[in-house]
This record gives sequence, C-alpha cells and structure tokens, in this order.
Amino acid sequence: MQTGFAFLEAGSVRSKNTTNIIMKNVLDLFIGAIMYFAVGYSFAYGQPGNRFIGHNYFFATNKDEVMKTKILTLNPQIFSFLLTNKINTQNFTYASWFFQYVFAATASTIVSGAMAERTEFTTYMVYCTFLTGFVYPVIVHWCWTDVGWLQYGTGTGLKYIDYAGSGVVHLTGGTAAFVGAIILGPRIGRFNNDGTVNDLPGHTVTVAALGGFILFVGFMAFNGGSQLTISNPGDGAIVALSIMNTVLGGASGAIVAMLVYKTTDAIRGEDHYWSLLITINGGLTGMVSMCAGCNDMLPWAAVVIGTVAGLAFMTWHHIMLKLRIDDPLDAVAVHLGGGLTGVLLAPIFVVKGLQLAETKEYVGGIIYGKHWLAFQGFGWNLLGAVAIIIWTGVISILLFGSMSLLGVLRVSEEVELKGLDKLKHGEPAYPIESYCDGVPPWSKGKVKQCNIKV
Amino acid sequence: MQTGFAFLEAGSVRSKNTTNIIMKNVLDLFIGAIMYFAVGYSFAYGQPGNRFIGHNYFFATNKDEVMKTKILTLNPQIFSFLLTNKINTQNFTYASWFFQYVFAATASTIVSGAMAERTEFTTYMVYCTFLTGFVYPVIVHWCWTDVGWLQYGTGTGLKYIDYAGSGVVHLTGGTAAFVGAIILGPRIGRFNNDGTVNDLPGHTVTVAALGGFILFVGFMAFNGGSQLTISNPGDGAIVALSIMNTVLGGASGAIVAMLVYKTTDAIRGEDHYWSLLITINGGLTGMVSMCAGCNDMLPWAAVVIGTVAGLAFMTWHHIMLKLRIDDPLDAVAVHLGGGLTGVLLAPIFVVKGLQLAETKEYVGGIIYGKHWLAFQGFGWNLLGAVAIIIWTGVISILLFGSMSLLGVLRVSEEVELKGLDKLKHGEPAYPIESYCDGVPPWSKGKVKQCNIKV
Amino acid sequence: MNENEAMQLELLRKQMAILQENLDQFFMIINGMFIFFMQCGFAFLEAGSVRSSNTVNILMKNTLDVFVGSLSFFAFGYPFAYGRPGNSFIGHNNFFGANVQYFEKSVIANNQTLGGYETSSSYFANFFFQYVFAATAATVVSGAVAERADFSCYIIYSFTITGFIYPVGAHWVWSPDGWLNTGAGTGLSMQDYAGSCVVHVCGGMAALAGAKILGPRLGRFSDDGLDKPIPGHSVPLVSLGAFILLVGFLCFNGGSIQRISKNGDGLEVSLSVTNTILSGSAAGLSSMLTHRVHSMVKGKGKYWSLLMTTNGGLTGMVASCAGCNDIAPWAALLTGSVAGVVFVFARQFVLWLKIDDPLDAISVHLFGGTVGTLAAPILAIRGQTINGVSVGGPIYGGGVDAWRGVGWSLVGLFSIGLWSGLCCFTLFTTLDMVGLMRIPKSVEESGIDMQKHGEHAYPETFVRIIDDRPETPRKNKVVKRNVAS
Repeated sequence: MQTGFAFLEAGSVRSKNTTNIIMKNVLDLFIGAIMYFAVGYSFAYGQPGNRFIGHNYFFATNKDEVMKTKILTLNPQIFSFLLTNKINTQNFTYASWFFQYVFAATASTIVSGAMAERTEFTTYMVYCTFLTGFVYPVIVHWCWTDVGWLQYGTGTGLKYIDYAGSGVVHLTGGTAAFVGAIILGPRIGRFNNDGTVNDLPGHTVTVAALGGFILFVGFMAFNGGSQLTISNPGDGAIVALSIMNTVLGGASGAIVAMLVYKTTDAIRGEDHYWSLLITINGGLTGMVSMCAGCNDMLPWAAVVIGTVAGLAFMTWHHIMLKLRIDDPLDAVAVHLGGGLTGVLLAPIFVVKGLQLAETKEYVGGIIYGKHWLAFQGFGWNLLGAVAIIIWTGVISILLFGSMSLLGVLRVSEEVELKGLDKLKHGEPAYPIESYCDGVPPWSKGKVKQCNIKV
Repeated sequence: MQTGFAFLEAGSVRSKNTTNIIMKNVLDLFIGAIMYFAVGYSFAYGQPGNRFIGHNYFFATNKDEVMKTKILTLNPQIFSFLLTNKINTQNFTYASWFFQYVFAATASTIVSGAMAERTEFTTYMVYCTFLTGFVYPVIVHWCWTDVGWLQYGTGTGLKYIDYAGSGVVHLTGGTAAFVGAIILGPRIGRFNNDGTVNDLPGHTVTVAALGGFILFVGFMAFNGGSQLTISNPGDGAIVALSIMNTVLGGASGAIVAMLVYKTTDAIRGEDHYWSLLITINGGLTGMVSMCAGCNDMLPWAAVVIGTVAGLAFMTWHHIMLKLRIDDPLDAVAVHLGGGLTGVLLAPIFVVKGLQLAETKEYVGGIIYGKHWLAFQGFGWNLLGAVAIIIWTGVISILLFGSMSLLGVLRVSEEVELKGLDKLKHGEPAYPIESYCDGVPPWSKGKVKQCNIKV
Repeated sequence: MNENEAMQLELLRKQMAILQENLDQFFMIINGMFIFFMQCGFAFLEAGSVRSSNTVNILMKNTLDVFVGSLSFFAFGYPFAYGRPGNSFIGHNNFFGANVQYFEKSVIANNQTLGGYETSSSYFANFFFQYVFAATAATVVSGAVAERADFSCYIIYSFTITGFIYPVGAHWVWSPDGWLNTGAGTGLSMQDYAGSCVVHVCGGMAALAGAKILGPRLGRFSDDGLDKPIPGHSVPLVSLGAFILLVGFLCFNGGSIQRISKNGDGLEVSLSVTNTILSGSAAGLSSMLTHRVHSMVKGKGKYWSLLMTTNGGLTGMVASCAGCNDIAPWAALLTGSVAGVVFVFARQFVLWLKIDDPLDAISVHLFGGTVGTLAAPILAIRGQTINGVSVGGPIYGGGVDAWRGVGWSLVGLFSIGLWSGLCCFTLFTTLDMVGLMRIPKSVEESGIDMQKHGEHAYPETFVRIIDDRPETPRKNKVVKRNVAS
C-alpha cells in the first residue's frame, strides 16, 4: 500500500516536486520501521500496560520476562516443541509486529499527501517519527488492546467497534493531515485574493491512477487481513465477507462521487465532466469507511455505507475549498471524511455487534438491535472518534505550531517556486538531458537544440 | 489484473485519451462489482438453476432458503460449531463471489481495449453493465456449474474442458471486442484509402510494459487460483503445475511471436525489429491459451500450446489489419486468438482428461487417449467455443448495433481529434502547466518560455 | 480406543498430512508469485535509470529474462541445481522435466488405504520457486550492462546464467549433495538462507564481469578522467521499481523457508520478514545520511538523494538475505546500517575503477551480498549445527566451531564469486571477440529503441511538453507500413 500511496501522490503533484514526495513515502517506510520497532509497538501493545498506554517490548525485548524473551530468540528448542505439549505463546510475535507496522506506516503516509509540495524535508522526518512512534501507537493501545480504555469500555460489554481502523488509522491520519494543511497554508497560487480557486493539477494522471489501483488491492488485504487469524472456525468466511464488503463499499463510493461531481457541476451550469480522480478518491473513501465494520455487515449495508461515504467525500472536498485549505491529494476528504463515516455508521449496521458482558449474547447494531446496548455502542463509537480527533489534533497543533513558529515548517518561496526536487534532492524527476535522442550525452551545449528538434 | 489491463491500455493509447481509458477500467471494477452482486452471480451460480441459467441469490440473498441465509449471517452459532459435527456448507459463499467477480471484471475489461479512443463514455457503462450482469454469467453457468448444459454434457461423461476460462472468460471478452471494434469502425487516420495502415503508436511503451508485467503475475493467480480448493489431496501440486505451465506457455508464446514478427518483416524486406509490444502480447496470448488445460498437462505440452498461441496471435494480428478492423490493443488477437487456441488444444494434450460416466476412469486427451470419448471431448469443446461465440456475438451485435443506430456509440469527430480527456473528463493526463519549474502557476502565458528555459 | 475411533484418527492424520503438504506448496507458490513480481520491480528500476531512448530496450531485456529464463531453467537449470542423484559439484537428472513423477502419486494418494500416506509430487512448486530465484540472479546483470549491450549477447548470457552458472552455485549451497552444504568433511554447512551469496554475489560478479568487459557508455567518463553522470530519464519509474522490489524482498526472504506447516515455521517466517524490513530501513537511512555527509565533505552540495536512499534500502535487504531467519532484530539493524555505508563507498570504488554501472547493480548486489554472507554467521543465534546440536554464533557462545563456520562462509563466498566471475569473464570475453557484445557506436548514439525495436518509449508526450504545440499533428513522425497485398 505504501507503493500505492507513493504513486497516487507522485502523480498528483507537479513534476518539479515528484522526487520529494516519493522520498517522503520511502522514508515513511524506513523511519516508521525503526520507530515502530524501537518504541511504537511498545506503546501500542506492550504488556503490562495501563488504560492509556503500553510500556514493554522496547526494541523487541521484554523487560519483565527477560529470560523468556531470550528463550524466544536464542533457544533452538522452540523450533522443535511437540504439538502435544502446551503451545508456548509469546506476547511479542514478529508477525504481529510486521502487520501492525504496515498499519502505522499507512497512518503516517496519509499526512504527506495533504502537506505535499511545500513542507520542509526535516519537518517531515520529525513529524513522521512522532506519529509512528507515539501518537498512533497510543490510539492503537486505546482501541485494539484489551486494557485500552476504549476497548475495555464500561464493563457492561460496551466496546469501541473498529475492525480494521477506520478510526484508528484513517481518522488519526486524516486529523493530522487536516491540522498540518491548515498550519502550513495553501501553496502559492492556489487561491486568488477574490476567493476563487486555481487548479494546480498533478503532473500525470496515469501515475496517480496506478497508485489508486494499487491502493484498491491494498485495501482488500488491509481489511481482509485484519482478522489476524485464519485457523478458527468461520475465519475464512469473515475474511471473504470483509473483502466483498470492501469491494462493494468502494464501488458505491466511487459511482456516487462520480455522479455527484458531474451533476453538481451541471446544475451550477459549469462544464461537467466524468472526473477520474474524483472517482478514484470516491472509491478510496468508500473503502476507508468500510474498515470499521466490514467483517460484520451484510453486503447491502456495505452499499449503503459506501454511498454515504461518497457523499461525505464530496462534502469534505467542498468544505476544504471553502475554508481555503489546500490539500493537494484530498487526503483529508478521503481519510477524515471516510473514517468518520465508517466509525459512526458501523455500529448502526453491524449484525452481531456488541456482546453483553453477562450473557455473552450479541446484541446487534441499531438496525438489528435487541438491546439498548446497541444504542450505547453508537455513542461509544462517537466518543472514540472525538477522543481520537482531540488527541491527534492537539498533538499535531503543538508539533506543527511550534515548528511553524521556529520557521522550519515550510520551504522558502524561492524553493517552492523552483520545485523541491532540484534544490533539495539534486534529482529532478525527469532530467531533460536524458530525453534527447540522437545527441551524444557529452554535448550539453546542444541540449536546447535537441529539444526543439525532437 | 485490472491494474495490469488498465496500464497496458493506458500506455497503448495516445496521451490525449489516457484518462479516458483508465476511467473505463476503474468503472469496470466498480460497475462490475455492483452488477455482479445484484444479478450476475445469481445468473451464473444461482441454485436451483436450469440448463441455461441460474436464478437465485439476487443481491446475495437466498430466496428458497431464507432462514438458512439468515442463519449464516446473523447467528453467532455458526462461528462456534464443533469440528466433529458435519460442516454446514453454504451454497453461497463470499469467497466464491469475490473470486468469480474478478473473473467477470476481466472479461469486460478486454472489450475496452479494442474500443479504445473513440467510444462514448455512456455506451461503455451500458455495455459493461450488460456484459458483467448478463452475457458473461450465462456462459459461466453453461460451463462451470454442474447443471449447465455444456458441463452436464450428454450423460456419458462428456464435459466441456475449460479449467480457468480460455473459453469462458477470454473467448467471451474477445468476441465482444471483435464485434465492438467492427461496428465502431477504425479510428480516424488509422487506414488510408489505398489500404495502407498508419501506426498510431501508444504514448508510452513504459506504462504499457508495466501493465504487461502486472498481467503476467495476474495470470499466474488466475490460473493457479482456479483450483478453488487447497485442502484436497494433490491440490498443491495442481496449483504448482498450473503456474509452471502458465509460465512456460507464456514464455514460448512470447518468443515465437517475437521471432515471427522479426522474420516476416525481414523476409518482406522491410525494417525488422525486436518489438517489445509484440513480445508482451505474444506472452499474454500464450498465457490465455494456457487457461483451458493448465492443470492437467505436462510441461512440454504447455510449450507446444504456447508456440501455437504465439503463431495464432500473429495470424489474428494480420487478419485484423487485413480486414481493416482497428484494435488499438490487439485485444482480439490476444484473447480471441489465444482463447480459441486454448479451448481447442486442451482436449488434445490433457493427461487425465474426461471421466467415463460408468467406470469413473480417466480417458486422457487425444494424445493419451484410451477411448473414443477423448475425441468426442474435442468435438464438445469445439461446440462449446462455437456456442460461446454465437451467444456473445449475437448479443453484442444487438447491443452495439442498436447503440450505433441511435448514434450514441461513437464520439463526435471533433472530440476524437481533440482527445477525450479534456472534453469529457476535464483532466488531461499530463497537464502542461505542471511541468514548468520556477514559473508561478498563474502565468499561463509564459509556459512556452518556461519550456525553452528548461 | 475402539476400532472406529482408530479409523477416524487415522483418517484425520491423513487429512492433516495432505493439508500440510498442500499448504507448503501453496506457500511456496504464493511467495514465488511475489518474487516473480520482483522482475517487474527490476524492469522499472532499470527502465527509469536509463535514458528515454533506451527504455524499450531495457524493458525488452527484462521481459525476455522472464521468458528465456523459464525455458532455460526448465531444460537445464533445475536439473543442474536440484536434479538428484547428483555429485557434490553438480546435479544431473530431470532434464526437460524428464524422470519426474507427475500425476501418478497424487492419484494413488486419492485411493489409498488408511495405512500409509505417500506425498504427491512437489516438483512443480519447487521448480517455480527456484526459477524465480534464478531469474532474479540473471536480471541483476542487465542493469550493469544497460544501454550498450547487444541484444543477442543478452539472450545468450541470460540463457547461460539461468541454465548453468547460477544452478551450479545453487547446487553447492542448497542441494543436499552440494559440497558447501555437506561441508566436504569438515562437518560445517554454509549459512545462506535466502541467497545473499548464491543469488546476489553470483549475479553481482556476473554484472561486474559484464560491465568491465563492455566498457563505459560513450561520454560517461571524459578523457581527463572526470566522471559525468548520465541521469536516468524518470525518477518516478525508478522508485516504482524500488517499491515493488521492497515488497518482493519481503517474500524472497520470508518465503525461503519453503514450507509453512511445521512447528515454528510461522515464527521463522515472521522473524525473517521483520529482520528484512528493519535491515532495509537501517540501510536506507544510513546511506541517505552517508551520502549527504560524503557529498558535503567533497563540496558537491548537500542533497537528500532519493536514489541513494532506495538503492541503500535494497542493499540492506540483500544483506539480510543470508541470515534473516537466525539473527535478532538488533543484529538486522546493525547489518543494514553497515550495508548502507558500504553501498555508498562501494559506489565510489566502482566509479574509481572506471566501471560504468548505470544501475549500481554491482554495489547493491555484489557488495550487499558480501556484507550479508559475512554478517550472517557472525551474528547468528543458532549458527552451525555440529552433530545435530546448534552451537550458536560467535556472539552467542559458539566458540571455535562458530568461527570455523564464519571461515566456511568465507570459503563459500570466494568459491561462488570465483566461479561466477570466471564463467562470466570467459563468456563475455568470447562474446566480445566474436563481436556480439556491444552495439555499434552509431546505434548507441542515437538510442537503441528506434534502431533495434522500432518502438519509441515516448512517441509523443514529451514532444508536446517541450515545444508546447499540443494540438499540432506531427505527421513526419508517423511510421507508415504497407500491409502485404
């Protein structure tokens, strides 16, 4: 999925900033891996942990059970225990680390889209470190570990429903992106003084679409894989259901966004187009909104939620323009809009839903509800969404705000106009001298002529 | 694989139509999902069904066994059945839906290639709806369900052999593409009045090659996954064999096509080239032809069939040019040519082949044949191919013909010359203003200067 | 236990065995498919790194790698590498897939009585998995010889590497008969889990031989010895390739266990994947920083170079291949950091030797592979197995045996490097003498695409961008071709 994000973004920025945006995505992956290895996984899944944060397994070691960890990594015996013995489960497993790490990288990548084309490179590294190392893991701890306060609930079976991270991953990333885009301010030339908007189109739709396609596939793995196990009864069916719902949600999101875009423009009397980028982003929004409940929802509900997500995407898209916030990738509309839709609608449409603490009975979502707990579940998810937004928002404001005050947040005007690639990376994305046919590469003086000749 | 098709096509059209073709592929995916969810799967796999068509599971519900479906999705009990109990298999499974859906999307995507650069957008949506919702599912029902007439056969064990859809998927798509390309007519400037052909090369070979590579991988999953199960004895070996055969078939197809292209041009005394696109298309043809029997064939047979497919590709390629039918992607040559080769050659080379109804004995293909049933099998496959071609052909003629009469099939000449991207989608694939370094984006008048400066 | 229960237990045991076998093969196949996708990664890494006038050529080469490689590996490669019986030097059986049990066994397994269980043929899964490794080794070379090697040269060496040179090395290390694996009497066994040495050093040496004999591209080094970089035409393509390769490497290393149904397999796979990503990350960051510092010191300006970062990351992943199943995560970080630094300096070294390597294939694969081969036995946890007991690596108290293991890896490294280097040197020198090695100067100057392939990578796009006449039809560029009448 990192590949998908990288190319969606690369295609959506102008050619002079292409290297920069890909570089950011590469670093996301690399810095994310190191940070998540060092502290992120520990904050998220470290056991023991309190309601708020975990604290163990720093650098993949286990402070309370040093001997046990050593056994895990040193002793060849564990590779040969017999099936009849009790299986020695480890609290820290590499598989779990890897899976959670790719989620963390996703969350931090979202932000790079909204802040594209004008952010300092070092800033990006700092914030990426914080997000994968602290902000995101804490939210994961709240929502996805048994001791986290959102997951633990009130003791009556009230839990936060978020199967694959509509809230945890996308709402977090979307909020950070939102704050970042506000504090950075728009790109030069994006908004005119009279309030009208200039399009600054990406340099190649092809590459952006490539990214979109990869993301579609990635989302299926994202949602399908969130089951985490495949060996329990019914796991196969749940994985398949998740994927089917993801496809249907994406499909309805895309089609709705496409039609809304076409009709609103037609009603306003402007040129109306079948826009590819809107369609792709609508599809992504639909898939994002599926993350929360795709394992526990009938296909018709997926179509409904996808439709709402498509509308949400268009609404956020227009709100952002109205507020004069510049988001080159529509990252906020896709992830914040889609994530919010998912988190709020999931408790309404789920089939099994929450489990009563005493009777272990499933109460269903609001539609199938047999119990007042179903309504409480909606409230609890709303609370969860608000908590995530506040936590991420406040930290992002502090982080980006302080960097803005220090003057290291945004590149200088000259750099922005000339493009980050040449000045910061020394590698223009499409070096002109490599495009001259029939001209020996050493005759740089003739390059100009060759261009005209080609 | 949708990604693969999208980029193979995107790279093979001219840059002014790139957005359009990608958009079509995106919609394939999304419209296909909704249609296949609503009616397609029902027509194909609905049980009970007659010899001709299935009719159940519309919108993923089950009309005859309402209670049972509800149990499937609502009742938590099914998630906790004991392994010792008989496992309650469901006729409708989500996994099966997803797998069949991607096949359906493949069939409909094939058509977009042959009709590229000149088709109305709404036309495309209409035909895509029909193909994934009706035409293709009916063929699937004939060939891949036990009650379909081609699969049911004559009761003596005579069955239609088509493991992964050489006929079902590719012949269907290829025929529709063929009919579409004929009725649409060639692009403007493709054929001169004196019968010569102008090349209208795609705008970037790189992107086309990317699509080709993704398709190669996709075909492996396509053929390997068609086993559908992995838990029966020998399943692993069959999957592996399928993939090995797919690779070998593709390899020989590609190499033969490349050599034939080079030598025929050399013999004619024209410039002779090692053509990349011909090689990739040859490889794809080889893989298409493998679909029919790759699970039941020795590797040497795969090499033979791949070679024939490579020749078939070149033959169809020239036939299309001779007939002055314009197929920008060679979709007809690849899928119709390759599919036909596969369907007809599979019964000759298979090892196990058909099973006698009484003795359950495998009779083998014609080469290994121990029984006249092997020859009948060839005839039955031929009949199947003819039936598929007629069914798809007739419906496509009706569909495209009526749209052509209504005048909504083809875009106007002006739009075709200026390109669909700007006029229909408002998104040129490579917006010129995003390629200028150091020039403020609002000064559009200076673009020319900026180019020279670069 | 009554008879009925015993029957059921036996049935269950048989079903489990079937499922295990299928799962193992399935696991190999799935990973093999992702590794196959690495070909796509290599193709685009290379396509982006050459000039636009040679793009089709390099893509063509990578496509043929896949296709020529599969036929060649089917006919000769697999038999040489894994055909049994074989001697300690080379295998010799199963040429053209002969003498392989195809279907019979699986049919037997179907009708068998409850007594025993016979495995069905795993030849196909093995073949596919090993084939994608062989194709990887061959692809490494195409990067180093890009933009100037002749097309037929390419077909010949691709055939030879996948059909002979690589399989012999693989036989030594990975076949139960190979001398590096059995230890040739020393009781040692070379530690190369996923091919740092077998795949990458082999490919890297071939690349070195090829690039050296070919000589640099025209204009790469000026007469006074100055180095004039020839940038690739598209950074986005390069990074697309790199991203695909990063994913591919995870499967390359994770899949190398080749089974998933045994006890502890899952742990080993996930440890491998974790180590691979950590090693790659560390290498990416360390080469980014090293490059920045290095170019600052040399006064060339300070840049955050994307290409250095991605290539560094790849080097780290190459280095992690050898030991990723048997080192702790901190050791992976260490290996990666070293590999990243080594990459930057290896690159300078190759330039200093006046060898022109457009893709840095030598630095990434040869040097990354070397780092990995040596780091693995030093940092290993289990290390060498002497008389059925793991002695542990030097750090974990392996003592003398552990150091002998390091020495054995060194022996393996040299012998494979030497084998591959010598074979390729002979091959390329021969090709050079018969004049099949390098394209003519005129072709090199005007670009291979139009001359050899008749297909320009970008027939129009950049024309439009550069002279800003979007709607002007360019009739003179249209190639007319008569259809034979």
